[in-house]
Amino acid sequence: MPANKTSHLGEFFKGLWKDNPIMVLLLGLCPALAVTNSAYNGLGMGAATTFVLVGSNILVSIIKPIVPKSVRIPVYIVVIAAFVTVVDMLLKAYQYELSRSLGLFVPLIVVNCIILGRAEAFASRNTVLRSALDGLGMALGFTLALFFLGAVREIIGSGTITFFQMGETEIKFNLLGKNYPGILVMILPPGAFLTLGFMLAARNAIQKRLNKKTR
Amino acid sequence: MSVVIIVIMAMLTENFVLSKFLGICPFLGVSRRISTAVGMSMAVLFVMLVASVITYTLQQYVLAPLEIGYLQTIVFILVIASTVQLTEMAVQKLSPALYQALGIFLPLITTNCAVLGLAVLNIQRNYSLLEVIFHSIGAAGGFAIALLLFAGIREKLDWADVPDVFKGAAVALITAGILSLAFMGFAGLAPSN
Amino acid sequence: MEMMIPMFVLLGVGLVMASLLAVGRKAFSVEVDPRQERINDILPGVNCGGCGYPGCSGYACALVEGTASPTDCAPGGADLAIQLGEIMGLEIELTEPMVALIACAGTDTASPPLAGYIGEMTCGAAHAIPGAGKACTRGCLGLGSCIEACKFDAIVTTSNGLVIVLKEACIGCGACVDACPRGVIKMVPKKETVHVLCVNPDKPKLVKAVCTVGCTGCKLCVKQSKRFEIDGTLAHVTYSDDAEIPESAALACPQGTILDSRKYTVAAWITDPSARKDYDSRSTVWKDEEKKRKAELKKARS
Amino acid sequence: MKTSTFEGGIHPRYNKDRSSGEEIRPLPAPAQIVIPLSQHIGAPAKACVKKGDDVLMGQTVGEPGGFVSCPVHSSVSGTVLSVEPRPGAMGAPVESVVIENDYADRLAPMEGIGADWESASADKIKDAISAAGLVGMGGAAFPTHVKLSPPSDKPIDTLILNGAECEPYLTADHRLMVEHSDRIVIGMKIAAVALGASNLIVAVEQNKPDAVDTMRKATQGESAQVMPLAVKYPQGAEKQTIDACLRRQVPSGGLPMDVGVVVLNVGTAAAIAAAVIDGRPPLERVVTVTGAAVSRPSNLLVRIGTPIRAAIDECGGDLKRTGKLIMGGPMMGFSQFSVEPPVTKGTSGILLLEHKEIDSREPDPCIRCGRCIRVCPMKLVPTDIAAAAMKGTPDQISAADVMDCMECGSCAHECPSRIPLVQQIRLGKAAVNAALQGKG
Amino acid sequence: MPETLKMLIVLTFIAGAAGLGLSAMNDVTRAPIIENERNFTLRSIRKVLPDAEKPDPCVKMDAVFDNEPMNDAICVDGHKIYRARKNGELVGLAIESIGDKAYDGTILTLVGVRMNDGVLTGIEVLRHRETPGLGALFSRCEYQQQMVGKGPDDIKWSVKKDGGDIDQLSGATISSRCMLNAIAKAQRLWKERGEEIAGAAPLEDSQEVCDAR
Amino acid sequence: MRMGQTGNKLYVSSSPHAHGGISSSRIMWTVSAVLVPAAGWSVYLFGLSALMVILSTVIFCAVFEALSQAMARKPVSIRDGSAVLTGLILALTLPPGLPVWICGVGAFVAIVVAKAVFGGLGQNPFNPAMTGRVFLLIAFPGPLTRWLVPSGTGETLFDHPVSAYDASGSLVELGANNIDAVTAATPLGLLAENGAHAVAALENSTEIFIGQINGSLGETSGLLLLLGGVFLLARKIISWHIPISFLGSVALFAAITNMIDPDHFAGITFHLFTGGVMIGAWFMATDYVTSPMFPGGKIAFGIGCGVLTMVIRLWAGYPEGVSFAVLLMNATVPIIDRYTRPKKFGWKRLAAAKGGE
Ligand SMILES: Cc1cc2nc3c(=O)[nH]c(=O)nc-3n(C[C@H](O)[C@H](O)[C@H](O)COP(=O)(O)O)c2cc1C
Ligand SMILES: Cc1cc2nc3c(=O)[nH]c(=O)nc-3n(C[C@H](O)[C@H](O)[C@H](O)COP(=O)(O)O)c2cc1C
Ligand SMILES: Cc1cc2nc3c(=O)[nH]c(=O)nc-3n(C[C@H](O)[C@H](O)[C@H](O)COP(=O)(O)O)c2cc1C
Ligand SMILES: Cc1cc2nc3c(=O)[nH]c(=O)nc-3n(C[C@H](O)[C@H](O)[C@H](O)CO)c2cc1C
Ligand code: SF4
Ligand code: SF4
Ligand code: SF4
Ligand code: SF4
Ligand code: FES
Repeated sequence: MPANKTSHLGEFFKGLWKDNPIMVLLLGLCPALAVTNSAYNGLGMGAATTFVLVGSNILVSIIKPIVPKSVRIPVYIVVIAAFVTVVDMLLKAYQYELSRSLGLFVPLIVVNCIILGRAEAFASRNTVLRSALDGLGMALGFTLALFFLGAVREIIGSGTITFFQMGETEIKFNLLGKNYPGILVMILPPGAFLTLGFMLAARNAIQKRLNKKTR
Repeated sequence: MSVVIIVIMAMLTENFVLSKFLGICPFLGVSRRISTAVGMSMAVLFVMLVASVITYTLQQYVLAPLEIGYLQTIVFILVIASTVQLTEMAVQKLSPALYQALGIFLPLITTNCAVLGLAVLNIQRNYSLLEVIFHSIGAAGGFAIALLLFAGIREKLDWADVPDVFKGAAVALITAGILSLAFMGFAGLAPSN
Repeated sequence: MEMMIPMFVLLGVGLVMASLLAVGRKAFSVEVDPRQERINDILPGVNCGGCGYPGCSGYACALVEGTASPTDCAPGGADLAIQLGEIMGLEIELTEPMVALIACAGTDTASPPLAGYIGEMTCGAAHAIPGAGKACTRGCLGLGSCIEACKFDAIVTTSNGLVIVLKEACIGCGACVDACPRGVIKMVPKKETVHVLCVNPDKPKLVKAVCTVGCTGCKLCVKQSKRFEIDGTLAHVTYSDDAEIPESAALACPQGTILDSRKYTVAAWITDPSARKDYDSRSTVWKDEEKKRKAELKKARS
Repeated sequence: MKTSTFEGGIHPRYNKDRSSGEEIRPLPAPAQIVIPLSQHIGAPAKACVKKGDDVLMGQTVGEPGGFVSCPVHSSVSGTVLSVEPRPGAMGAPVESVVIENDYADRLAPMEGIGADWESASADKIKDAISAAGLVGMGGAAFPTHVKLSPPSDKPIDTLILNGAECEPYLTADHRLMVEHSDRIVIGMKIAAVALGASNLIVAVEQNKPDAVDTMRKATQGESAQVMPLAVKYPQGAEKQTIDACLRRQVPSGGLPMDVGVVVLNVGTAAAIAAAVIDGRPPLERVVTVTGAAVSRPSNLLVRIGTPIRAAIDECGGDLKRTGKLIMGGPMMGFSQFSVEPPVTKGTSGILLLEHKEIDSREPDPCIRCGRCIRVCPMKLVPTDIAAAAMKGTPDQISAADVMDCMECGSCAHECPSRIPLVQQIRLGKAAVNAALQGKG
Repeated sequence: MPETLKMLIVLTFIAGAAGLGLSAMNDVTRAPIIENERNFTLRSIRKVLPDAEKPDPCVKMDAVFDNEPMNDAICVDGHKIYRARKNGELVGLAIESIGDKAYDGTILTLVGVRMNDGVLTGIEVLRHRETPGLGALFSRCEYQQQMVGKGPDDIKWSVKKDGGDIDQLSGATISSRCMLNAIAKAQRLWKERGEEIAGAAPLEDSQEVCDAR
Repeated sequence: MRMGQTGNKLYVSSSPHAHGGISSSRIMWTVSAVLVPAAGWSVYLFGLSALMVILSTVIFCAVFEALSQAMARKPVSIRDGSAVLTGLILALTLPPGLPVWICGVGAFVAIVVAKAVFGGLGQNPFNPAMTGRVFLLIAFPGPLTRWLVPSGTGETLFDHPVSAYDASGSLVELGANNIDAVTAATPLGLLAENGAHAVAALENSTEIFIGQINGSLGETSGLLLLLGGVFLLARKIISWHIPISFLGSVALFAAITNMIDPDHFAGITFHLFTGGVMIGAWFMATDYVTSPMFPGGKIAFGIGCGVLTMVIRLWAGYPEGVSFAVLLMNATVPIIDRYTRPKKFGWKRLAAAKGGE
């Protein structure tokens, strides 16, 4: 079993940087690009995905012994879809505005490649604890990337950064002053692509530095 | 709404990939060669049509009457995944040539935002069956245009001296960003409500 | 009862889909390479397309055909790569660690260029142009095609027209050997410390005419240790465990062609002649010879 | 009337008038002659003399190493000093016969077919040519007897004499046509007999009106026809010459014989006349020595094996001022780093460019201006070939049609970014060939 | 066969279990979701009907009405209108109004109009496809201040570019015009169909959609 | 380039040893020089407010080029003129009076995002200046669509505000008495909003031809641009294929639509001489790097640009479509190049010979 090659902690941390789903594995880019026009949306999407990822990783690693190979994919999809539906309902019930701004991309969590990917590649071969940690790490990496992407876009796009928003209450900082005209395009689709592109480049640059250092 | 407008909208003004962000993973993954992009585009067209029609029917005749709209996600994805898998098996058996050209791309599309997204959008927008069909054609066409253009550029970038840190996905995303900028020129071409 | 409706709907859908798949599997089964089957089973089945192939089965197919590498599947990660490697039998055998050696000490001063070169600055290009590079037409051109080829940044240029391998960074992949148009690079056991830094097989007269540190095949090293062998007029070390080469061997070489890295690093040997001071003082032969040759060269060039 | 030409091509600075008026004059033979055993395309000759042997002028000193090979002859009489590698025009030392000149010019016995060559059989003519070791003097140095022996399923209807001399600076063929047109015409007729060709064409670029005139005069009453061609480089490349004269395109990967044509250089034709009638091998050839660093540009008749230094000295070449020393013309010639290499059967010119003519600036990136494509006479896409050659796999390189390139240099000449396209293309060819060999 | 059977059973069973679970979940969340959707409309209605002498979009005002306007909806001329009553009297209208010729498509707004003098009491954008970010600009209370509290004849209801009194949003003249178009439609409705509006019987289902096209 | 020792040493290199023709930097500087009259005309019309835009984009572009090359450890090559040309072309597509910092953003996008990221000169798939302009248009729709009215009579350089905006992007007065007097819709803006009758007066006037209209710096003078383009054509720096097919398809499109509904659609001269069509056809669509290499492809590219320009002008949200059209067509270049590659010498017989075997 290749499973005992990394420590539990390693299982958790690899998702943050080394195997970051957005920046390294390039999975689940649709929501990453679509909903990150504000930092808060990025966080929200991340949280929703975390729930689904951890939940389905755990469940899949529990039910794996009884699932025949030929239907594993449909079965995992059902499991994931169930979690997604739950998240969707919860958001609508308790985070209505967030759910409105994430819109279509909440149900689409089901096809987010990291989730099925981790379920299949990892959870179906590892213990419950490892799967949970893996899911948590991956999800956290995903969330961080989304938050960062959202923050950059929001700051450049409108000069603000929003950490929380519900009804009238919001935690929002106006970083660039009231007169900042906003670079509208950053909160539009092109801004999403460009920002993520530069983010990847920045990660590569940092990684290169690190590689040099370790040598 | 006129079907022409629906097609133009799904293809250009609200291009699935470049402005709706649906199907980015295969867009980045299968765009390294023009030849693969062509096969993928055909397969997407096929799957989008089939999936839209099936999910639309299910929604109209099962989910809506029983008032269990919240099962949409789970039912849609299950049905899409299974039908596509079935089609893939059938094509592989019945026509190896077709399988090589198109079938091999089928599984790639199963778990792809674009297909499920399209199915959900169809319902959200209260389209009729005819509109659903044209919406699928437009969406697939939009995906194909974006994918083909992108594949062409990426083939060319193979020869370019892209700085190290930008090599690979970073420059691909920036290319997509500029492509998306260019597509904004179509804004307002298909005014809808 | 109402609570049961969703259950029944999903039961129904699940049943229908499962039966369809079951029937489909029976009706449409296709023969494939059993390895492909096994690979298909362990691949994530996400069909994300990240590998660049059309879906997981496309990747499996490419793997079996040998056009894909086991490390291309992002969702699978490292664990999967190892398993795939096992199936494909691609496991790298553990052998004695080797490193690359640039077997040439002909710096710009030792083998000064005969002409200026204008053109593509790669070794292959310069190699094809008579007169490009240094006087020695056999040795390192110093234009660094091997540096380009090394994915591990293990080769660097010196300031005086040579390149050297950083032993610690080199993983022994051999990519640089193929990149060198002059066949200057050799793979040698990592633990070896004494090397002959010359590849010029020409007659002593020709060698001396083009380079001050080239091997002339004088056989003085062979007298020091039987680990040295002469091939025509070119010496080389036989890399075996037979016996340790004494330090005197390197000192014996009148040309200063032999590197003893127990005493000098390659970098010091090649880039900084002053580092070789004590070596020089003990090897008077070499010193005198060099002086003479320098004078000759000067005459020849003017 | 619009003069015939081909598509693409360039108009370099020709600089021919420096030497085009200079009559051919002989260069005295040097004290030492170096006869390389490989002066041609194909297997090198094998030395058949050894150190100390006495040789006569015209005596065979190297025998052919195969069918596609040629004998080599001594161009002076004297003593063999050694058989050893000597610097060659291509850089690497070439096995050569070094002969001490006794200045007696003792001629070896020569046996030609004589004046009644018209009644001789094609085979006999070819044998004579083969024995004389004739190679193409137009640059490629391909053994002429091989060229004259096409397979029987490729009938030849047309023989074109190539007097285009499109390379800038060079005037050797030009002077030859002006001064020895009759020899050329006889050689042409002999070759036509050997080939069975009935359609004879002399192709001359219009910038040599005197050559056109003399050739017209010399062919008066013959079936041959002189065709003035537009002045454009590389008008003399055989596929382009054929296209211009006959509107036939030699297929990609094919040879002129695939369209029923053989092309011979005018110098080759003159040499054929000597070889067949007198049995005399090519012992000397016309070489243009020119360039800004040469004070007396000339057309010299040089013994094969003369080190180029002798020719340079004769014409007042100043090596101090010389930035680049080229054997051949500026477009296709080879740069030299020493004055040692000897003149061979294929050497048409020695060119000394001044330092200030040398552009050693770093190339700029390709700006995709398309000039290289516009001028490529083979209608290739040089920038794609070059890109593939530098970054691609052998498959990608050959997919870019690298093998169709004849290395004429038009593309690199025009490239505003001064990209060494030809050099990159050559690397590509080497990579493709290596891959082919690897596959077996 | 057992493999196939197992396959059938597992998939079916898991699907069924998921259905059961979701149905249970739905029971829990259904009420809050409906509540949220109602609240969303409710909040918008409240916002545009501040019930103050001088409505000010920058000051938060809680309106107290006799009725729940949300439940007192009517359809007039394709517009959905919520009515607010106080002391038995009709005091304010929240009119769903669609502005035509927006930059992209149309803009759906909720326009608050005071019943007695037609003063604009508030305006909310419910749905638009303009450039993202513009919606937020319109919601800025500073921007709305130049319109809210003004009667139909107090100012010229067109953008300055067209000779009116309203500052167009920089870079979004078209959208600004479209908003004014929506306001104008609401004002016309109030002016011309006032009696009809007052008299109409409330819709049975206040969630019903009126066709405003 | 490493030279070995110099002195009276000989140089060796691959053939050819002669180089003729023009250099890349000369091409770039020549194109820049050809644009100078049009740029000068804009300074005459709009005064300092135009000069500031030109200077700032050119300088920013050069600086960003140098910085990005330094960061990529490449030799700094602003002397080759391509960045300056990009800056100049970018400036000519911007409205006069644009704040300097916005010009800087545009230059950043053009040079860094659209060029350096792809490896610098010659490797960028998209026209840098157009990418910069489109980015600005979408990022700052307000400032980018605020057109100063030309002074027309060349009063003095200082008649117009230098920067007509404060930091928040709203118009402020700087020297001019009345803002409304200094800005107005462009002819294309009028057409888009009010229909063809609004521009009927302009249709055949010399104003649009000579360029006494408002708009971007470089779109005003059709005449000067046309002259410049023809000069480039005569010097063989550009070929006729792209400009002629671009202009031709615009004219044809305009003619047909105008014939169908003259009230709604303007005519040929209007469409040819307003907006960016002239500068686009001669200077932007012809950018070597981002246009097809082969004659057939160039014609397809030109037609594509023309048609897309007109589609966007007539039916999409933007009054002007040249920059979008050029960018969109840039994306198609690899595919166009793939299918319009000319047949190599001798291809025909080869096919025949193979068939015969
Ligand atoms: C680019 C190029 C230019 C050439 N120019 C000439 C020329 O000007 N005159 C000439 O006789 N041969 C020229 N050749 C060689 C001819 O293609 C051809 O080989 C020659 O005319 C055949 O005659 P030969 O075998 O007698 O040399 C050129 C070849 C190339 C590739
Ligand atoms: C990317 C982009 C988005 C735009 N979105 C809008 C919009 O949402 N609403 C609008 O009225 N105009 C929009 N416009 C159009 C321009 O801003 C238009 O010129 C403007 O409405 C008229 O200029 P003005 O408002 O500055 O006077 C947009 C323009 C661009 C470039
Ligand atoms: C700021 C500046 C402006 C220049 N303007 C021009 C110009 O307008 N036209 C020109 O041909 N060269 C101009 N040059 C000179 C070019 O750098 C020079 O032409 C270029 O190096 C090309 O030289 P070449 O044609 O000899 O290769 C300018 C150089 C600089 C630094
Ligand atoms: C005829 C011609 C047209 C050009 N047009 C543009 C242009 O529209 N935009 C631009 O950024 N650069 C232009 N350039 C400059 C240069 O090609 C451009 O910076 C490259 O795209 C950078 O790689 C042009 C150059 C030439 C020779
Ligand atoms: S070792 Fe070979 S490849 Fe490396 S620099 Fe020297 S000649 Fe070039
Ligand atoms: S290419 Fe491979 S063998 Fe050569 S130096 Fe680099 S790591 Fe070592
Ligand atoms: S060198 Fe080759 S590619 Fe270049 S122009 Fe000549 S034939 Fe064409
Ligand atoms: S001529 Fe030079 S710059 Fe122009 S396309 Fe060819 S290689 Fe590129
Ligand atoms: S997340 Fe959308 S396709 Fe992968």
